[in-house]
Amino acid sequence: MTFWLPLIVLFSSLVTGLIIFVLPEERSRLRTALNMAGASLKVAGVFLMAWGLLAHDVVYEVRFTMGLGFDFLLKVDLLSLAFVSLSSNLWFLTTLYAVGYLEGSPNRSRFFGFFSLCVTASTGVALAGNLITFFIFYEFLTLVTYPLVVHRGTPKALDAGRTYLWHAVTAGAVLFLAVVWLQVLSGPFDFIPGGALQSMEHLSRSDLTVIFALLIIGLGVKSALVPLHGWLPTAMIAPAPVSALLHAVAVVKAGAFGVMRVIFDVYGKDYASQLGVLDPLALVVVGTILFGSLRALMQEELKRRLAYSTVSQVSYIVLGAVALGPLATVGGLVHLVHQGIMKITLFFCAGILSEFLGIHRIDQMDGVGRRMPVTMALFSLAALGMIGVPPVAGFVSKWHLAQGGIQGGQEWVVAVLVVSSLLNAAYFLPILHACWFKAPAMDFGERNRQERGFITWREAPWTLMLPTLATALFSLAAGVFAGWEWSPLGVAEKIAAGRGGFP
Amino acid sequence: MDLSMVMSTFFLYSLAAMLLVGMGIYGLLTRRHLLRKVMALNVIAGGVFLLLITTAYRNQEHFPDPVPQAMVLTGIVVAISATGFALALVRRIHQRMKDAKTDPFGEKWDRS
Amino acid sequence: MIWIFPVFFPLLLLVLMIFSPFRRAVFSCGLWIAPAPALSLALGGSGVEPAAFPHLFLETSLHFGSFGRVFLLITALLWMAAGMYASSCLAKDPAKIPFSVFFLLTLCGNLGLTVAQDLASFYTFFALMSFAAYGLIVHDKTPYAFRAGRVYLTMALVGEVMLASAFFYGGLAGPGLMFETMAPLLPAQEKGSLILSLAFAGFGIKGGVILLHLWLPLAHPAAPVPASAVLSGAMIKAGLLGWLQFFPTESVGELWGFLFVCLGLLGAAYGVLSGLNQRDPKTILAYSSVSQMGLMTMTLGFAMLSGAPDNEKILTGLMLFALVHGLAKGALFLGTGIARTIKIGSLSGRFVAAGLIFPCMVLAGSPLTGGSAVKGVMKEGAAHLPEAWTGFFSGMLSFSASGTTLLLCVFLWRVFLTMPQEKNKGPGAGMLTAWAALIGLLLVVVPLVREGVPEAYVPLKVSLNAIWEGVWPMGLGVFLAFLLLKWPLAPEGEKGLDGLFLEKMEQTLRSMERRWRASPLRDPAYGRIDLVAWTDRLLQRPLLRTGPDRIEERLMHWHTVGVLLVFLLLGFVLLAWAG
Amino acid sequence: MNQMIWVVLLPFLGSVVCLLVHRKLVFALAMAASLGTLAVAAGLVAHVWEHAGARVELGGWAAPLGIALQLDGLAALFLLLTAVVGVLVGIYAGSFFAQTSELRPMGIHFWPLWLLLWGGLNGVYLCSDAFNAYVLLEISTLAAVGLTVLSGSTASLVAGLRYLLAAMFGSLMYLLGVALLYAGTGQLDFVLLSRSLTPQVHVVTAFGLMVFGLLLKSALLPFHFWLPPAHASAPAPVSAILSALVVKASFFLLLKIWFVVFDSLSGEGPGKMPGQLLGFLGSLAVVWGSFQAVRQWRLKSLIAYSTVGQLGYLFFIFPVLSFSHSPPHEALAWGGTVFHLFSHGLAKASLFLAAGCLLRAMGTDDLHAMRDIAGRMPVITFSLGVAGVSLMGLPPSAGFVAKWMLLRAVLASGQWWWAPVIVLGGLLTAAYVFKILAYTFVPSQGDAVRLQPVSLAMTFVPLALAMLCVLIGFRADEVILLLPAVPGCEMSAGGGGGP
Repeated sequence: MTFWLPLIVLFSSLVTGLIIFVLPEERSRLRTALNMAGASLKVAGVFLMAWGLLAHDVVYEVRFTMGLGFDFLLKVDLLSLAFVSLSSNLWFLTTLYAVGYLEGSPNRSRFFGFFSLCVTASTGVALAGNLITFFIFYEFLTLVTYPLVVHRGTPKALDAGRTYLWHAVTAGAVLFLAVVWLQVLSGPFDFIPGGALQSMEHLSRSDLTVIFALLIIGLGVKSALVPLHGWLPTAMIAPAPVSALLHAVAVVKAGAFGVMRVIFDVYGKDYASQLGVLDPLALVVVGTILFGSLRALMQEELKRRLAYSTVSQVSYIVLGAVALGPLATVGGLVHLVHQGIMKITLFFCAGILSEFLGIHRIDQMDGVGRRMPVTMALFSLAALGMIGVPPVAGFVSKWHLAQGGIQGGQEWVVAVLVVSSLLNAAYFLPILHACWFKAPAMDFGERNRQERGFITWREAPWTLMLPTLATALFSLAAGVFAGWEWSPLGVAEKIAAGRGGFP
Repeated sequence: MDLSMVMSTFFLYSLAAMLLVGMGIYGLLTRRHLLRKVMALNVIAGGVFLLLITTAYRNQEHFPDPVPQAMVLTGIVVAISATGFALALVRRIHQRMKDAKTDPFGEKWDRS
Repeated sequence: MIWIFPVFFPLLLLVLMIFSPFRRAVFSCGLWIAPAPALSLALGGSGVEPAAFPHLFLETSLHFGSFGRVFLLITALLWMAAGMYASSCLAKDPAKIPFSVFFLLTLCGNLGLTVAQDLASFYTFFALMSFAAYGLIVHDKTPYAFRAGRVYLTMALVGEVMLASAFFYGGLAGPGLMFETMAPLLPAQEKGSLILSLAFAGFGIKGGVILLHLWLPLAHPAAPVPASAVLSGAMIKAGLLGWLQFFPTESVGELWGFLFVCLGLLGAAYGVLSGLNQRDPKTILAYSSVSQMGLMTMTLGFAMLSGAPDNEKILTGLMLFALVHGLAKGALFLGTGIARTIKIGSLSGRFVAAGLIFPCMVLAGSPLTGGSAVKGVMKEGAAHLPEAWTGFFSGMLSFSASGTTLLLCVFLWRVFLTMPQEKNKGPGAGMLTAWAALIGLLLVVVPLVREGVPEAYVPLKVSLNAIWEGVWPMGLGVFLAFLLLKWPLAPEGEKGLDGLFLEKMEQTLRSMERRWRASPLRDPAYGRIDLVAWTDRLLQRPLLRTGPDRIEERLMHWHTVGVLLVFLLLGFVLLAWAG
Repeated sequence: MNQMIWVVLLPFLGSVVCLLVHRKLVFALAMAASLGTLAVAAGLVAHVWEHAGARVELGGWAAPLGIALQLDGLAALFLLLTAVVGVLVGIYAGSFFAQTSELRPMGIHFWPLWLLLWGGLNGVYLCSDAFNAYVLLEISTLAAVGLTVLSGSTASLVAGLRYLLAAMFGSLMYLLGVALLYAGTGQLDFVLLSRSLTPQVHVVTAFGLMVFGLLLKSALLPFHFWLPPAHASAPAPVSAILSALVVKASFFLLLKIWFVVFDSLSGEGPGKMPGQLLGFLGSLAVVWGSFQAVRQWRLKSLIAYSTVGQLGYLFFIFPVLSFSHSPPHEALAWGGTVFHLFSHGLAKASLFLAAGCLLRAMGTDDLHAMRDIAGRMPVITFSLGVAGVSLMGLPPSAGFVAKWMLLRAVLASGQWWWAPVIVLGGLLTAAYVFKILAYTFVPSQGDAVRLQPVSLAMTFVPLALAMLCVLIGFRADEVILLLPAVPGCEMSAGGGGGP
């Protein structure tokens, strides 16, 4: 079972995806059933794995030796478990959402097929036990996301796809170079909590520094570090479930997760800071956090604003990896999950608004809180969480990040967080103000409105509401019950315990 | 025959072979008429075969080595069939494009 | 559970409101029932064990601590009155449901922060209260309310992040996040003064410390009457509670005490002076709150100056002050609202006038009222102060009483002016009940305190001297008020210092925003490496558009290939030969 | 070990039979011959797997006079690749040439020529002396040109003639080199030759002539002038064969010449700089070929130029292995090159066959016309995508394994300057692959071409090839284990930097 379980988790979506490809377009019930079955199987598998790992210390490992130092290795540790449970659960919800969202639109087989492959890739990224396996899935992710980005096939979508691809493929090439170079220098190695390279004293520091830079460039594109973030806002053209998945789970997270793997498990935080590579990265991260927020402030389109917000927020995760204090590690790890659930809620809501009310721009959102109070309440919850208002999950991340910064003597972290929180508030609060307190400027497409000012409360169908509700409540619960042993925070503390410095 | 004779004969033959090859290459590269190109190729082939034949009596003093002769014979067969094929193609092209006797790609190739 | 339930009872009602049958019921009864469990906790919860919830948030722990009980009492009482008032006065308001939502949310935050004993949960409730109160402030949706809301929210946010930073540091100071273990360690911290400054400013924004008070005179009047009552009576105290929790009064040192005293005094004076120039009675009340909060700040400063354990009496007085001020301010706000519905000069108008004058007298500390009890305790506490300060403190108390009287006289005058000339529909029963209840409480506050907090009780000295001491400042205040009312006060369009300052700030912000919008950052392409654009630009170069085709065409020629072949072959052979 | 003869003879026999029998029987017989050849080739691979190499002397004549067949790991892999691609292309061709009345007569000529070509290729892989290699190479060239002009269109005739002339020229240069060597040593057998060579002028000249003759035939830049026209104008199955197999045959011979015959020259000493020259030309080819591919608007020319670019990768093995005699990264370099051969062969065949399907369905191979192909021909699009992924060298595919090994070999040999080329080539490849794919996603707006039906075999053969290309990526171990049987490639198993 220790061999098969990771494979089941990986293949549950791969097989689903491949079957869905060949299904004819009109078999939508069967497709939905397949999708949900695959997603449930994956969630169940992940839970089983979590149970085995946490309760019984079972080591799940799948290794294929392919010769010449080429090991295909899937290995479950706590870090991968955190990411894989995030992606599997959110996949489940997003699939449900997408079923409702895309009802009646063309090319659904293709869409869901690639959707499943996308999740397979992100599962693989999570479970990868060494750099080369990680790279395989990382690139696979690029490939299967492209069809989702260009799904609509409009010139804009194609342009966005091209931008995405250019960024991702170039980054992949750089990453490839770095991975191969590292392996040439050090020989094959697996991820080891605390750093695999630490024990190899024959490696030259300058080589390792250059390789680190290359690795970060390669991973930084997906995690949208400024100035490599250009693709992310452009890719907003994709359908809402895709944006949700891109921003919350699969793509940006894969990048951030990769950075964590590199810093924690390849170099090791201590060794990396000895090498002096963390400081330049920290500079980039700070730039990204502030720049992303500033740009978000200027966007008039809802999804673009959210996209820039992602640019800024994902760098919190990286911030957790570069700030020296052990609490920052916890903060970064926990933000991996928290940002995911909060951002996916926001995108779900944005999707509902655009799909049912035709709202794309922020100035169209006046008074929409009366038309869809539940949706907007969930949106508000997630937005407040993003700002860092307790008890929503975002505060917990910021708390730990800031304290980690103080612990490590890097008090600029606090300053960055403060400025960034203010900027977050500056771009989220006007939206909340508009949707709750302003008079509706448009009639939200309701033809037979009897009198002005009277707006009926009608929400989107349950397939759209249920996932949104679930993620929103989860982001609340993740904050409220943060002290629980198995909350994201609790798990993050456990993960960090293996990775340097945490008592 | 003394050695110097052999050497100089061998040298002469080789020189002639090289000359033929050189002429052939020059012709192949510069002549634009397709027929001339085919002929140039044959000239190269002639040069190569000459060199091969030459080797036949360079190593053995009393009787010639049979292997190069066999090789040349085979080579000639190959060359003939290739030439025949090439000529057939040239003829076909000539039929299709009455005015063009040259290699149309030499100037431009419609890659649109 | 006994701690969780009272705090989250308002949220429970909020959840009920999702179901439409309950919605109306929650509005009409729920609003004033919501603080009831909290009230019973405050009254009867003296012996309840502290509760720790390690799984909840960052190890939440709920208890009264040293001061929480009084604050919970103030909060519950005021919110109860306000809830009752609101369900009556807003019954016809189309936006009553949103009001109830924000009311209940704010209430939950306000109740929670009084019993939260750890940094994280305190911050949580504090933030919940701050953000939800925005909904109360902008309830009227007038441009004035929106502006007030904007100013409030901006300042509240700044306060929140300051507090957050202070808490980030504070959380690392002690072994846990509990105030009682953390606070005493703060002054010794390496960054102690930074932490304390951040906390001072952060809570100061809520508590209306001078210069940080700018939102207060805007927001309190902008909100509907019941909301103003809780804003001014209960929520403003959250800042005070925060200071009390965060600053170890026994060990923080004289410097901080002196700072508190100075800023408090300044605030007290400034509040009075600015309030004189206002027309809206609610604004005047808001300034009065600024002034009173200044007094409380000063008192806290004196408590720090004297140090433990001498400051016990002062702190008790401070608690009493907070309680009395809360009730009186609540009564005044509610009364202002009621006065608007009653014809001037009618019998009920007279009753209303009497009902307004009484809280005013209490605030001014007139003898035989709660106000004088406060003063009594404080003066007793002042005896423990260093010699120089004792007289100063007592003197300041008297002078402030004059100022308060002056301001409240102007307030009464302004209320009188706003009362309608015609007969009106009159106030609802709920409004009157709430108001009456508050006044009643004020009347019995002294015996109440004797029962509830015996150690804070100072027997009222019914001596001529004592009465004189209470009366002369008031008399001075009334006299000044008479002088002043001859003056053409507050001409139309006059803005006051705060208004000017705010306007200047807004102008600056607007011009910053304009400059910001013109900045290169606005360009979507700014600051990113756009590989696509680069390659496109590269490929659009004339050379690259035709060049490759020309080269490729060349390479298709036999003789090009031939020349290359010959040269490469020669080169190859030479290289191979030369090695 | 008489199978070795059969793997050459069977296609030749099949070719003759196909020429003679009634046209209705041609396909069945040709498929029989193909499958037979595949079976024999598989048997040979199994033999190499179990017993390493083998050598057969035909008619019992010893080396200098008789003809000998030499089977080693590399040859076995080439045989396998040829057979697999051959059988699948055969299945495709059976359906392809049955489509219309114009194509049917071509089909009759296709089979004899193709089997002849196949026999020639197998012969090249197995032959052990320089002259027979020439003859067999010529046979395959002639057959390949015959296939190129199969459609009889003017463009294909012109392209075919050019191909013929260039290939003949290359062969003659090679033969000239052979003649020079024979004059110096009196030997023809590869192994015997390698033992008797000393660095002399005529030997070095022969080295140059043979190498450049073969470069001409394997279309390394700047000698690619015959390839794009020929590959683009031939019918789809033919293009697939030409691109996937024929150019590889001369490359195979080049490997043998370089690493077996001239091993003493190309190893430690003199081969160092020529290796760099070849590597340089290879990197030029990678960049220029891929760049030209990006500029094309016709699917088939695009794929043809892609071949020019991809062939460049094969030539990195020369510089990488020429710095030292038996370097630790030898296994990597060989593995990478062989994997690239495989992945490119399979992927390119898949691409050309898929292009054939599109051409059939749309009537044109203009990229602009490919609206909504992803929706209407999902299998074809998928094959295009998967094959493209392998070309790009992205996981999961054999192409990725190839790039991975090549890059490692390059870095391990210390010649880091090839690494950017490998990376850049991947990017350019991505650019043209996604240029194709992007157009398939454009939704049709009513003006879309009505698609002609495409048969099932034609639809699924490209997919099969593409999937093979992915799957073989997981079997790197076996390939690497087969390789040590290559003479001149006695490597330490494992190699590289790793255990």
